[in-house]
Amino acid sequence: MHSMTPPDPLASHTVPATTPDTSSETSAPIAMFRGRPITELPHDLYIPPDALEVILEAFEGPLDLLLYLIRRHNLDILDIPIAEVTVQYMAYIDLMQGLRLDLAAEYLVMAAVLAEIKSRMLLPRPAAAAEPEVDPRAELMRRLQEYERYKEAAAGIDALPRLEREVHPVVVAFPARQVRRPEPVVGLTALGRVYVEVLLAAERYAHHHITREPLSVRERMVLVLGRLAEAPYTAFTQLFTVEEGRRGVVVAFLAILELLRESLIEIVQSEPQGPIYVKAAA
Amino acid sequence: MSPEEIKPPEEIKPIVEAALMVAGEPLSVDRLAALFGEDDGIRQEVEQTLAALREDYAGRGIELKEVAQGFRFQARTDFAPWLNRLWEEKPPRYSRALVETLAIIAYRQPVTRGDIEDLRGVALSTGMLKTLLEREWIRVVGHREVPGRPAVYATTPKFLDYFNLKTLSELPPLPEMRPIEAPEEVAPSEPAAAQGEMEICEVVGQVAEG
Amino acid sequence: MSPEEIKPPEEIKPIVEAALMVAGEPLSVDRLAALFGEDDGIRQEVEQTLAALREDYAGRGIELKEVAQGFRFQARTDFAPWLNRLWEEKPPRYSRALVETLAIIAYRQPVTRGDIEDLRGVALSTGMLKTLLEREWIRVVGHREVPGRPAVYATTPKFLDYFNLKTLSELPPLPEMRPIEAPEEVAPSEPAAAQGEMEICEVVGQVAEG
Repeated sequence: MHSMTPPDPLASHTVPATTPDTSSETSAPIAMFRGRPITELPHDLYIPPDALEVILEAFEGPLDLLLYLIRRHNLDILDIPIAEVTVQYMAYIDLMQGLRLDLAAEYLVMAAVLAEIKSRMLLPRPAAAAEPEVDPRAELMRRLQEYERYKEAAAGIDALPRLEREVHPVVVAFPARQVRRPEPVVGLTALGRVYVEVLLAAERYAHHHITREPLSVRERMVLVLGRLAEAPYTAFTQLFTVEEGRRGVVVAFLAILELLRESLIEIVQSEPQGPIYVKAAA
Repeated sequence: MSPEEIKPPEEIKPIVEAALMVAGEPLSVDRLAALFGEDDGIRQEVEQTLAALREDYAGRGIELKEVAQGFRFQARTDFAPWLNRLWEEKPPRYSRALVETLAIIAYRQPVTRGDIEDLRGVALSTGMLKTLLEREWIRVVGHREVPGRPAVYATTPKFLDYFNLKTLSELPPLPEMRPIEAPEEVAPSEPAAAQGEMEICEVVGQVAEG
Repeated sequence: MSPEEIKPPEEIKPIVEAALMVAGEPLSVDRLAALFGEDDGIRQEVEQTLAALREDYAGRGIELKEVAQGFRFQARTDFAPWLNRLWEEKPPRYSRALVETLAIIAYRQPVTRGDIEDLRGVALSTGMLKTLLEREWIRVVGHREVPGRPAVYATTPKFLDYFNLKTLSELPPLPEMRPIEAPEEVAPSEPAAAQGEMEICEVVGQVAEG
């Protein structure tokens, strides 16, 4: 696609195709359809309508179609016979519409552009104006040329060796591989800060007071629950440790009361004045 | 150049080598031979090539190994300490919601899911407690005797270990919020302690009766 | 054995070799050097090692290639006809519209969607840029300060890696634009025009009948 052979809209997909031979428009197949070669679009060969559809859909837009027409007839992109190209272009548009192809609006816009250029070129030039007038085709020719550059560049990129096609990277096994996924980290100071923020937010929005028991009580609550998990039916007195002194006993007792209040434990006394037992809420 | 064209042994070696390197899985002799067409003699050539490659790579960073499904190149296991560094990740961060949940459990334990939700004002997403349970930072220590019998969560010794604490009381003290109630002033003054004790005795009495 | 222990050049070579082969993606000199610790001299050693490895593999089935994101070993591209037999799936093909869009972004970056549409003369189908973004071949590098603030696209190193390139300058040169000359007299060759018109009318007739 780098050479001067006419770019073929069918070259890179859908239909295996060879480049249309513009010098002898008779024999070179431009496409294979169900194993049968399809030669030039016009002429007398019968083209199955669905194959034609494939061909027409292959155009990437009005510029692509125009380029195809220009190259197929060996015309100079810098000196386009507008009248001729316009007629051909309109014929293709009619064809696409006849096949009810999803015709992009840009195709119709281009038709209007071509018609306008054609009419401007037919106007007689004012003899008085000596300075050369701007060629009405200039903008279109610039766009066509620009588009053709990138169309060729795309073909160049498509031809580069690439992964999955020509380039196969080496991947050898590594049996000793260990996936070490570090656990997320949490900072200790963040914990306290975040808790206070939660409390402040809760006060602000929920309008209920958050009482803060001393942490030792809460810790003891967990301890008691742990004891009850091991021995589900524990004597009340066994939950106290005399060695902890008075403060320890108070903390333990507050913890038990709090557990009771939160329905986490039950206190059982089977007979009046009998021993009191504590068990985890069943 | 069509694949069918070449056959001589001095030609298949680099292709066999490349195939083993890019396949991403072990290749059997049959599969390697199939790369070169249907020729009967090719299996033997492939086998000779494999032997030659094994020698070529002696002392290099990778070696040719035969495993159940065929042959593969693999990195030498004694390089593992260096090679594993290729995939070392930065430790991820927990979401704000998760840290809040952990903080609430740490400072207010034992708590239910409902307690946490009340405090944060939003529902806990399902994975949150699961993540903390899997990390073994929290555990279920009981169930509250209310409808639904919700699980009650507390922190674990592993949580303390992670934060290098001996007991929960070593958690950073909370900065004073504005005083909520008057009785905050339970200073270690003896009379107050005595008072507390009194109250408790009363309560014990009530409990015993109840 | 801790990774910090060994340093001498005759030791890092097999490790660098193995690392390049197991990584599954190109490795930069920095990433390779990081395998051996923070030593300043190690970068240079790695570079020497890469040069040595390139020579070691001359004439073998694989070669050391430098692409945008670093170095990778890859099979020699002329073996592709054989190697492709390893996989049943055919390599993916990309539509002409997609490759044209990619080419415009590659050669004219940074560009907006509007720039691409102007150049191709047709609107981009909705999925096109998304496909390229998902493949990580292009990315948004900014927004143009015009009404609507359209996104501006450029290619990525991953795009270069995919197409076996180290830098954008290795892309095939963009075809030159011939200067548009002063307007010549329009000389429409009447017969040709008539012929073209005729031909197409015939086809239209056939299609209508068919």
